[in-house]
Amino acid sequence: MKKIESPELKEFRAEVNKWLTDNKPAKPSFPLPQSFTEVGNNDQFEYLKAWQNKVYEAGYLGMAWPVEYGGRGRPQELQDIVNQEMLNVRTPLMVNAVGLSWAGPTIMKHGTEEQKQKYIKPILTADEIWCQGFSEPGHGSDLGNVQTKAVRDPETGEYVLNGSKIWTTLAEQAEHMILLARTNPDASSKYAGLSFFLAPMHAKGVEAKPIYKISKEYGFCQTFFDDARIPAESLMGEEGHGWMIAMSVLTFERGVTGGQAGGNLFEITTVRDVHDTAVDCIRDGKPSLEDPVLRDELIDLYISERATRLSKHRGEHSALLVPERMHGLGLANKLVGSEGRQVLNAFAVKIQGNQAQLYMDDENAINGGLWQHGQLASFAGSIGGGTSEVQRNIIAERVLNLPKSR
Amino acid sequence: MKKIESPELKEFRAEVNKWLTDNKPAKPSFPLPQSFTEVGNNDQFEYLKAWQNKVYEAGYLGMAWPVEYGGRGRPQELQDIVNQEMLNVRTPLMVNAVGLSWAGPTIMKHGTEEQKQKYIKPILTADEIWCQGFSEPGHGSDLGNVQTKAVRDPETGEYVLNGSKIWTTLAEQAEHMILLARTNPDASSKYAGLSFFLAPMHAKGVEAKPIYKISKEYGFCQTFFDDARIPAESLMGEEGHGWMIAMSVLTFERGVTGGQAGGNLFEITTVRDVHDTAVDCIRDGKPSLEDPVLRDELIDLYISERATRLSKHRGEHSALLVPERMHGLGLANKLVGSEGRQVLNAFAVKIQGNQAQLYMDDENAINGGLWQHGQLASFAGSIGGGTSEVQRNIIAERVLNLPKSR
Amino acid sequence: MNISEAPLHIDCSEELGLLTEAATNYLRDKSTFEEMRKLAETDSGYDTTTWQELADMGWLGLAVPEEFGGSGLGIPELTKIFELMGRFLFSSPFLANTLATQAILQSNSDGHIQDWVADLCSGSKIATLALTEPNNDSWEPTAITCTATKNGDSYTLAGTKNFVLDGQNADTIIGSFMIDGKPALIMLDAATTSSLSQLPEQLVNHARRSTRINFDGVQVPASAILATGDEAVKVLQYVFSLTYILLSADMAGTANGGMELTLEYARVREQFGKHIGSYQAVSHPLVNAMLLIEDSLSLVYYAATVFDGTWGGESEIAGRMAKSRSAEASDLIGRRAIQSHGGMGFTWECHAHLFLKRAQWGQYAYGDPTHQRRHLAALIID
Amino acid sequence: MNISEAPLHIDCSEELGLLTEAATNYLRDKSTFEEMRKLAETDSGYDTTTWQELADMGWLGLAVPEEFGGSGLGIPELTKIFELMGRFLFSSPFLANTLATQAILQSNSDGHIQDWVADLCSGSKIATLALTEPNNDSWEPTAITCTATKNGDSYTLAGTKNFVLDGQNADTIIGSFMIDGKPALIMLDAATTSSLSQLPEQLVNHARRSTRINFDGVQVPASAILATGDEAVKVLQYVFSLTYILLSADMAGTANGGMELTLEYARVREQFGKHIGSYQAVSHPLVNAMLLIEDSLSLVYYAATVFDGTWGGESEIAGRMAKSRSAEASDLIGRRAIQSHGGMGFTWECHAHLFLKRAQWGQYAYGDPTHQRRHLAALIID
Repeated sequence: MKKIESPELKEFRAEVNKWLTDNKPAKPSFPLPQSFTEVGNNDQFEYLKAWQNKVYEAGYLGMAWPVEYGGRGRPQELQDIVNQEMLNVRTPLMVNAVGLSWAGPTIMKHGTEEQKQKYIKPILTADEIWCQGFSEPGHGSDLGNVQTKAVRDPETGEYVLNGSKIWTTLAEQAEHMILLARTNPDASSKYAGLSFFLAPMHAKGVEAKPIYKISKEYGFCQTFFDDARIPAESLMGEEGHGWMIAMSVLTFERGVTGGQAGGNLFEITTVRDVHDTAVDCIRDGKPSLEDPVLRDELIDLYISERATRLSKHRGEHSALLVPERMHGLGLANKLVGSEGRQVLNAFAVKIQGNQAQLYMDDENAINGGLWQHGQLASFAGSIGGGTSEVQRNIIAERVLNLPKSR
Repeated sequence: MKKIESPELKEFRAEVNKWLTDNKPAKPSFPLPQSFTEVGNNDQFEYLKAWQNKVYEAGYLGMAWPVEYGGRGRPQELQDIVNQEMLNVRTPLMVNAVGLSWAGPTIMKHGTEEQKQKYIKPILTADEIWCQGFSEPGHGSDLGNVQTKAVRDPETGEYVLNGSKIWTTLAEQAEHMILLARTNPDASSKYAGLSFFLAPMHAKGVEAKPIYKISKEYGFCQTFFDDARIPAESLMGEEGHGWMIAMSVLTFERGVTGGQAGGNLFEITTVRDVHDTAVDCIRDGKPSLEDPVLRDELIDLYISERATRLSKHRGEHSALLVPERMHGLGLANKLVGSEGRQVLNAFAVKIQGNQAQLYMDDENAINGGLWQHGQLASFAGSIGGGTSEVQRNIIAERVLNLPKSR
Repeated sequence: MNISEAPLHIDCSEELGLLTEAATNYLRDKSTFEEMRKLAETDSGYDTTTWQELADMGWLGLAVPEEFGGSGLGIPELTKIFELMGRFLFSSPFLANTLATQAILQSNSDGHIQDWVADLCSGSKIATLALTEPNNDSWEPTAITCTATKNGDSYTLAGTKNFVLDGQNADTIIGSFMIDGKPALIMLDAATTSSLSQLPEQLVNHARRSTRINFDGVQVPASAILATGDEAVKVLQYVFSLTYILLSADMAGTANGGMELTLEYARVREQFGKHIGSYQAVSHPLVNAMLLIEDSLSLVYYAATVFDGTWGGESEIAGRMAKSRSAEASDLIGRRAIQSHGGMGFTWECHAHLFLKRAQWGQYAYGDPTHQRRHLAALIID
Repeated sequence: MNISEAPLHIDCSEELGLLTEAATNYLRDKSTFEEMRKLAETDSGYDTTTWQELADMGWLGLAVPEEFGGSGLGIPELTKIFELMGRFLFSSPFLANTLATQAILQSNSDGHIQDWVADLCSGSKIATLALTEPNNDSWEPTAITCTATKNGDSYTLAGTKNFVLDGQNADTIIGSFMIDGKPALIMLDAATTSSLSQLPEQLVNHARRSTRINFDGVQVPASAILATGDEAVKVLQYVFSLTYILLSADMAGTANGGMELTLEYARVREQFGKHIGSYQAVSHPLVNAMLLIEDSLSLVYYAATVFDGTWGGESEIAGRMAKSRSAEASDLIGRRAIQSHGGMGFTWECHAHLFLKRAQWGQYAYGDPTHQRRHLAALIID
């Protein structure tokens, strides 16, 4: 299994790189979010939506998905190259992240032909934004405890929703929600009573209210269902199969790759960015980069970043895996990425010395307070989509084969 | 509660310091253990026993214990001063540690008048060494699972012991063991079936076999009971009260102070010792102490050491405690001490550069391989007497008032 | 190693005990989350009625001799007040005013002491210090590039200071300037210095107020000089040493507050059928944080006990050690507070982030742990 | 930052896959705990029958061109063998012999290549390197103080080398010496150099063998010179770069072995009525160790892929990164292995300590993580 890139792939990579470089939109006057969970206003939303559409039209999104649903029917490795080059060229992120990475693959895997025909293409074009309705207030990522009720109206076949979902990113802009709700409160287990819906967000009785984050920005919502009626065909799979489908969504969410439409969901800040910030930083009268202790820390971060990237690569290509833990690298992606981002941001604040005290909106803040903001925003990664604690449980159980930690 | 030392106490401190300095025995030709759990041969044992006896005869041990049992009936703060000065002057450790710190205080608290008369003085003089029989192979510190059986012979009143205890430090030299054994296998709970004994080690059917440690030295034993008969009066308290008494012993063992006879049970290595080693160390052609990264780490260790000492002081004098956790500092002593020692030893190896590869017995090893050895030996602290994991559970439950972690 | 071990000793007088009780009750009552969140939205960041109450309780002159209008207590008592203010996230110009008052007292300039100290203790005037500069980003007291140039009977100032705490609230500002290449402290009456170009700064702790001041062209009379040369250096070192302790106390207190908030949540919140505090992944990091906090408190109390304001010995060492450790403690628990609260912890509504932000600011003001350790290495190893 | 990002690429040929399977089976069978504990008690530390088997399988010349008697495979294959030897705690002079063989090949000294390489591949002779010195405790290749002084037709050596791996087992020793102020590599035939003063060293990994050699007064003919000047420097840099990778592979493998031992125990051992592996205090640190190990493996494979033995570019950077991370990984899991085994972990009988000791030695041989990061900073930042 030689992994040296073939001349054809190399050429394709160059072509993609050029297209992205040429077509990358000009930096807007407002700051762009670093993650799709940080889209805080309509300017950002429209800018990103237009960019996703442009990428799709150029043929660089959903490349490995079937042509009949709007994909391009090409090999996955081409999409992988596009994804990598998006990070290299630093293009803006794909705003319909939930659609591209979780809802879309789930529909492709569990959906009916009709559902695929209906939903997939608008996901790719960004015409129809998706949000996710799993977590509920008071239960966090403990999905077995989902309380939102979906009661089937025997006359119309519609489901009547009551309850509330939290951390519904982009719920205000979304057309649809992947929704986990309880259809049978008397089922044999708390899991067996759950069903999975592709729910319309514009139904009567559905209301999304934005939630302030610790950075005092918007970015996600709480969505309320008050006798909201959704059509019978919103149900995916059968009643009572919701848990199984939700788990399959979580597999995508936790960073296992394969099946997603592609595109970058985050702007990745790198050690190189921190270095470039550090070049102009002074600590106690001396350039920060001359401080041997900070140099030591910077190099440590650099090694981590290189290793993380190589490990991801190794996982994706099943290259030289440890036989005892073949799936370890994929399951670790989210944990490693989110904690790495936290450490990187904290270090980028530290190198600023006395100036580290300043926050965004201060005209003298280094890089406009990017890193101070990033430090706060970075908790989204270690909490959202299953906390780092939960991620470690999952790896301990599924990769290290240790007994369940309950 | 002014804590400035009175002139009388200052004078006493000076007197103790002088006596210890004048009477401290000459360094022997063999290396001395750094902890009582590391006494590995008879030379060490006899040397340390003689020293403990000398300290007792001078009136500096068991100072706060009653005169009628061999103590000196003086205020506890005098013994505290002696303990501190032993560390300052760096005198050898007290070899009868289990007797002085755990068995002795337990007998003082739960023992009969007869038991106090019989056991206390030989503990202080080191004439009768004590060991501890709590842990068993296969159950570690999970004392609820003690399997060693003590069956009462209804005719003689003797108890017949069968089973085995592990990590019985100094069992080969000991006269007595504090022993937790099961007298009633059918008790209402696994705890209610346990009884506490002051068991003679020289009974027939008791055999102590030394265990090699990771440093390839001896230091503790496994003790086997094979129909060993011990007299009725070995029982402390009533049958079935063993768990309660054992928990009280563990309180002493986990570093809560008060009630112990005094004396130092460890030779404390300090950051100053590491610094003094580092002065002569070279890393990659340059003095280790000129390396800014190592300087940073050394100072970090220094701050930790100062803070640990101050926190211990604060705990012992109930000075300015946080009202929400009045007992936190005492319970943390063992955890902080053992993990601190681990970090300190690892750093002391690191400063040696290329020479860090050498171990004891190599004539070129820095400080005779003291730190390399200390690094291995330091696991005794984080494992023995309840692992660091168990210590954190205890603090979480008892100090932070968090729900039990089972 | 060059230093002799100082005796183990922490000052805890009876006065301190009584003051602690009273201050805890007062601040718990006054400095509620709701109240502090409201103040954070204001320009001044503090409540004038509360400020007057502090004055009435004698806190504004807590460590000022009675002859000058103060309460005549010591640094340990002052330190305890700062710890409790951190504990309850109290916001006010207390740090700025206290440090400036001590600077005036240390200057031995009788005129300034007479003119200002009583007013600063009574709450009728507020003072602050302007010591650090964007020009060199230094955390050390004598790295001054702002200048004062003699110009007839007066002095013309030049240069910019940043992080002037409560500059927008201050009636007087004491700045450090070079006069003929030597440090000097100059006291500007803000009311009479109308030309002052002052801009509010946006800090990571949005409840804290500070400004950036450009002094270019400002004229002050010779009488504005508080201290010069070695005397100015001594005052600066005194003020920095004291700042280490007071900021450390604030951070250790902040850490305690963050810990309590987190523990309360961990005791009641359930996930997967169990209280989250029963998971070792939650509880053990909190134990680690507790140990760091206790160490910070020990170092803070010790530093307050041995404080004499001089540079180069145990007083400076103790202050820098405290600053280093309490920054780490408050940063750690601030992060654990957010993380342990899960999704809620990431919302503005949850109080967890308030503790991290206060800790973050305290960590970088006057030198972070890496900086403090570098200076400690020079003091201890060499 | 001066470097351009190298492409993401890890070499994993089919040969590598087959070799991995064969080597795993062989070493699992041959290198049992019992066998390795027995060898550790011997003077030589290895088994001659096994050594001959390695030769027969072509491992001794794995990365030696076929024309010189080797198997003609590459550095990635060699690296994998080292990883597996670490995994199973295999002990032998394989590291010493492999490095010395590569040094001879790199020297381009046809005479030495002809005289020695085939014998080293066949197992009939063993070679080692003598590069570091107690005199300056350096971890870098050209910090040489030992000298060779021309004396008629021969050279007189002076100075002491330490950590000569398997010096007691070697038939020939290649040492670095200064000739007229320039580095040179000199190859001594141990059999003909009877005056060699060699003392066994006692290493933290008691299964590893090395010696300290005093060369004072040893005479060697001019033909003993393998390389001089820039050529010697190039060989030294090549050997050091390769050592980083092979030691890293050994440590990453050791870490894997320690992990497996610990996991097996954590899955079955019960405490307080539960398997210890179900406690997050046990399992989460093991997850952290796993992540470090995977990162180490990725860096090791990458370093082996981009290896070209030159100094100053991506080859050196990759090697030092791997050395840094795998030292940390193996140290961490070594400690966790002992700690997770509880009381048993502290006994000689339990295998946990064997992994920590092997990791400890590998960490300090040829530069620990702090050292590697210092050199990386110069390569990457400046």
